Amino acid sequence: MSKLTQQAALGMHRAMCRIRYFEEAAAAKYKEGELPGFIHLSIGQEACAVGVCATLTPEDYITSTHRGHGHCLAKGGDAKRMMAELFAKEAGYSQGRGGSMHIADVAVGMLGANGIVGQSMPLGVGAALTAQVKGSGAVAVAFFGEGASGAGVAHEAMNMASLWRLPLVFFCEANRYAELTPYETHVPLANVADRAPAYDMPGVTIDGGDVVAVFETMEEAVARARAGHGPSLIEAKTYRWHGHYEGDPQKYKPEGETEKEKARDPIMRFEALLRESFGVAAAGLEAAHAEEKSAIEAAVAFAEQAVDPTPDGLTANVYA
Amino acid sequence: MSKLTQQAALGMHRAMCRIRYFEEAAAAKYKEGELPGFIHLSIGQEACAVGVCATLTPEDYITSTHRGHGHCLAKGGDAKRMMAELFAKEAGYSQGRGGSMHIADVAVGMLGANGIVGQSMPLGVGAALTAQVKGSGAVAVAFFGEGASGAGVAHEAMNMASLWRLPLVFFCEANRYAELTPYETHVPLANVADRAPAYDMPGVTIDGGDVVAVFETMEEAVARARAGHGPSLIEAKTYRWHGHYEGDPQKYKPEGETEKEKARDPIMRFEALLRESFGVAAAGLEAAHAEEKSAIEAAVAFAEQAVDPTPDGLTANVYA
Amino acid sequence: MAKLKYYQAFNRALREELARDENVIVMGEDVGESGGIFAQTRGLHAEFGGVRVRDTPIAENGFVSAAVGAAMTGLRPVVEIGFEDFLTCCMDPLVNQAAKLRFMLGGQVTVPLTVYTFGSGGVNAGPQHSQSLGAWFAQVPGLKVVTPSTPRDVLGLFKSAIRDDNPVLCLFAKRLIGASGEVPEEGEDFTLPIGRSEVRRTGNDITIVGVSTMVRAALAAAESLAEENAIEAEVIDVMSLSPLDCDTIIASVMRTGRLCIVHEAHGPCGIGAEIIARVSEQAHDVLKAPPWRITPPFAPSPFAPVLEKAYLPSAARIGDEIRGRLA
Amino acid sequence: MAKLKYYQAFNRALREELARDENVIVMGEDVGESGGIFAQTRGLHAEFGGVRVRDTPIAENGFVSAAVGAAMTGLRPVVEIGFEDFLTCCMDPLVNQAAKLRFMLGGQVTVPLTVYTFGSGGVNAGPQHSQSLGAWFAQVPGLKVVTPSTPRDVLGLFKSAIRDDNPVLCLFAKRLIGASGEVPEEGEDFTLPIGRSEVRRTGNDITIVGVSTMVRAALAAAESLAEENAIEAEVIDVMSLSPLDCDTIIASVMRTGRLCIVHEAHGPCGIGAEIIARVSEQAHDVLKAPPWRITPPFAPSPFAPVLEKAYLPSAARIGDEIRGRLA
Ligand SMILES: Cc1ncc(C[n+]2csc(CCOP(=O)(O)OP(=O)(O)O)c2C)c(N)n1
Ligand SMILES: Cc1ncc(C[n+]2csc(CCOP(=O)(O)OP(=O)(O)O)c2C)c(N)n1
Ligand SMILES: [Mg+2]
Ligand SMILES: [Mg+2]
Repeated sequence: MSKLTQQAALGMHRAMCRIRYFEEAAAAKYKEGELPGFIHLSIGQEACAVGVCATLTPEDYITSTHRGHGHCLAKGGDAKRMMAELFAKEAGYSQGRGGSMHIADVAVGMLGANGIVGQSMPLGVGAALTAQVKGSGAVAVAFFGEGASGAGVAHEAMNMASLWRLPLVFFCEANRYAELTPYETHVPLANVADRAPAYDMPGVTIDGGDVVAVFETMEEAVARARAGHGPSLIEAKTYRWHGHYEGDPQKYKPEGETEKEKARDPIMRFEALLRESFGVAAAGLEAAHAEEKSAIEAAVAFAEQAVDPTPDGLTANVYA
Repeated sequence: MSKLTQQAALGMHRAMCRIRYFEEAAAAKYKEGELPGFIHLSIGQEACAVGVCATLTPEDYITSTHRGHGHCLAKGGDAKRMMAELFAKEAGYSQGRGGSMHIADVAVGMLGANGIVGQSMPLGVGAALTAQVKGSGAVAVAFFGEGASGAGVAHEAMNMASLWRLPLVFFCEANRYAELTPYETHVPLANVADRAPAYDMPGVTIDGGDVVAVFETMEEAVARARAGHGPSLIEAKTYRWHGHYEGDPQKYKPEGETEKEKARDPIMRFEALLRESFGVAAAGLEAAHAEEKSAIEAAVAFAEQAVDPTPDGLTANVYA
Repeated sequence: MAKLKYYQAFNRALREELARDENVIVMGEDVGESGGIFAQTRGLHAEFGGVRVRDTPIAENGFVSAAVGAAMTGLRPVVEIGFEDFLTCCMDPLVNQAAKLRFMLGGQVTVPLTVYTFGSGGVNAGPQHSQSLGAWFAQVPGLKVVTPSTPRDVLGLFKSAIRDDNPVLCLFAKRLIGASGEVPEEGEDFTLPIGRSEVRRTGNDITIVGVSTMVRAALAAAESLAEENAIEAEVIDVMSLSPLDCDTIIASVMRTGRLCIVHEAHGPCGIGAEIIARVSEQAHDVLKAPPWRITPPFAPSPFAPVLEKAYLPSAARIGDEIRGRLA
Repeated sequence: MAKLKYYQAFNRALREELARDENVIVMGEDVGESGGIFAQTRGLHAEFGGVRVRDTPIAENGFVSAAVGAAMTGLRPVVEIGFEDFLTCCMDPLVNQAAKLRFMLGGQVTVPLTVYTFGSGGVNAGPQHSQSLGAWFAQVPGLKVVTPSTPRDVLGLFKSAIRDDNPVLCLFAKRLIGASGEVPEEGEDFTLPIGRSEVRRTGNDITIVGVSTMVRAALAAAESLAEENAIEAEVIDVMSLSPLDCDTIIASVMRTGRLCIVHEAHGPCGIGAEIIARVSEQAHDVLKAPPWRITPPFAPSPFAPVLEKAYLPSAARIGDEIRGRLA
């Protein structure tokens, strides 16, 4: 805990609230039929995105999955422009071309959510390669899921990163399901991180609901990467409260499972810690909630009133 | 050694000689310009092909790499039809359509050499899957190289085989090079087999020049597979005496390396053992050499006099 | 005649083939107990068990290649790739293995593999979940490719694909999953030949060839052309991209003298290009006017509904283009 | 003018671009110290070091995707895929990542990636090492595709590809690796525009469009047609499959009225189909006779030399087909 200042901790708490409110709003708007396409929410996994990104600078890179809202917000993305993207508006980060599944803010080092499971990992290798070739001192973090860990590119990426000692952290959010199937369908081991020795890199499995544990584990991996000692593999055991996509009936979840997990809400757990170990007053936490909530309401209002893209731009940005 | 009878050992010795003579003849004919295309020889690696296939029945399957002559001969392929295939003749196993890189005798369970590095592994998963679904009791062996171990499909195949407890053995011939680059370019570990724990399967690294070690290690893995206990990973440290392809100037090999390896010729090593531990007379071994050599000469003669395929068959076997 | 939805026809076809031949197995992500993301495999795991109806990890390259290996050794694997866009992840087993093994092993094996997937756009799924990539596979000898556009065609072509001794790619359309249509009664073993196009509407003024979802758009356009402009369009559903039945198209163009092809795939080197090329090669003189293609612009599929609507060819656009040329 | 072999022009182009821009890096199997299986990267590792000229493991999907990630963040990766057939192993990073990222991120990134490979047949390399798959990529918006057929074009197009801010696929021909040709002197910074076809021989009787290796065959056929039959063929080297310069072709067909396309790729949905489609769409009336394609039969490339010789279009076959139609 020594490494985490109160100020940093409060920033992390805010970020977790921001993600929660952002995604709750998205869920509500999706249900109302206001958001088109598919959306994949990370509610319940906020400690991962936030604990990871709190250890990074804006010059550092992250690559993300189809479940990328939290990653984008935690890396510093603007909720307004993100929400506008989910609403398919011209004011969105990608002018409504990409939507939720490709949410990105490259200016803050968030290189994009991606619809192809596994590709976040070699794309992260590429970002780390740039850092290495340019000697910029930046590091990259590649988020992925336990489902993605079965993809060939996961292996190729970890192998290359190790061979080339890249400044990279592979961060697995093992949220118990990949689409409609459980962990055991995808991984024949108790822990994805147990594969780290296969790449001669450190591997560790942590409680992904404990934002401080995520932060501290990441700090070590980032330091290692920055020092030129190569990649690490971190697996955070976490849980998605919602379905794979909004609208998913979630028949594959055992009864009561989600409720049990909700009782271990990572935000509540962090708040207990903030009160007990960081001496933060309950009122301060409530204020944070209120402010983040209203910021997200403003983002929704912004997105709702924003204009649609126009068909004359259909071929914009196909070529540079 | 208890498991290996003299008769079986002598058969293995023959098979090793057969492969050696077959490939020496192919090398000579290639040099003379009689063989078209590319050929990849496994001279020096005979103990792998032979030790593996000696533990299999004709109902068992093997899948192979671009370097597949030895595998095909060891599994029971006919040298005549193989040589005819290398000569691109209609009498070849594939009527001259595939050549060396796709050498196959499906009737004896050799499902084919393959030009795409890594694909032997998931193809082997498929053969093992057939055995499992049909309950036939057959096992499959997928040969691959240390270079192939970096391919995504290697991971996907080992992961699936483990998850599904398939009757399969992954057999890596780590022959120190992948094309023109050394082991270290491809694998960040001392041993490919050290990746077995990442798939919850047994893994072992053995001396691939010791045919008895290959045989005994395989016996265990095959027994495990047949018993329904799932796949294994075996890595045999071996060495290719020739270039990646015939004509390869081999500038990447340290001086004297090949010569040093030739002094540890797996055939000579096995012969010493046959004499010392199996009580085989030198004359018997010489006779075996003579017979195998002349069988290969006959195969070359057969191939040389065989007829070319005719262009009217260009579209044969595109569709069933 | 019974009525089924597109995904139900899919389910029935697969169930019938699983019941008919014990060598048929089903593999893919979420095809098992969960019954698939579109309910397409619902009930099959319960009926046929986990050995034959098998959830895979997310490893398209690996499990399609495994299916090829299984097909070579006696099974008839039916493999799901959830979205057509993910075919990019298993090109090698499809193109370098399944398509070529029989040829390159000199006929030593057959590869009775079926790979099916859900493609096309129209559901705001964005650039990586809306593609129509069938033309790639039409270019590859050794493969067959079908594009059923109605529940009846799903039933008939999917069953034929599973029985075919060659690798067949079945390209279903996400957007049609809930569409209803008439199919032969339960109990009837209904198949359709692969490699045959069908005339869906007759007319003498122009031939419109539609692919998958675009058959409906073409039919709607034809109705409005008939009503508003007295233009009678003949509409052909191409049904198989490979082998391509150009005879049916040419026979039609012989009468109409005019040809327009509509598909969701991009224009360059698409099936529309192929059809124009074959008609030009074989029946150049019967064309009374330049043939043309109606396709999306040369850009990825945009997420925004307002953009995707403008992006995809519509009945209105088809009608307008034809009116512009014929009226 | 200097004289260089095809692979030497390749090497010079890459060396010049590595020297010119420190963001250029080279990645691939055996591109490093060993200098490549065709000696194509010889000397580059020594000159520019292992950080910028990097051997990869055998992981095409992974390292092409890594190159995309590097391109998004400021490098200009040049990536080798040894044989064109292995493009099957990296379709996702090419098609779903490199081609789409700029569009789907709303212009937030550029992807200045060059992927090069050696394709085509003629060296008895068999079904999995002889393919020409360029049409697949011509169908994908966001990509560019070039097919240089001479050392000069290798030099000019490869350098342009590396400087292009878009992903460009350079399809080189194995068979031409040792072919010599004139190139601008060492020291001259020579580039050629991507997306322009060139007339290699003028003539008024028929337009032959050749792709890659087939340009030479077409030129040889044209000479024999001129000598033996007084038929003057115009020969166009298409040079870029995407963007495709159809204007040059149409301008030629306006004069000749006849069109024939020759390529090693399979016919269906190939670049020949696309050219016929565009000419039919845009200049149907100038065609005095049916256009046609000369391609291999619809079968994988056979290993046997006697078969491969019959399989690939030859100058003799081109000449005969044209004679049969024109004489
Ligand atoms: C290559 C590929 N295959 C399949 C899919 C469909 N798909 C989308 S998300 C998903 C599950 C991913 O699971 P995991 O990696 O655990 O991430 P999570 O959804 O749990 O966050 C699948 C199979 C895809 N998008 N890409
Ligand atoms: C997918 C793919 N990438 C690259 C190649 C080119 N290639 C052929 S053999 C080879 C090296 C394979 O090394 P290894 O697996 O160690 O087998 P070995 O040649 O040593 O027997 C490579 C890179 C290929 N055939 N397929
Ligand atoms: Mg998951
Ligand atoms: Mg090797």
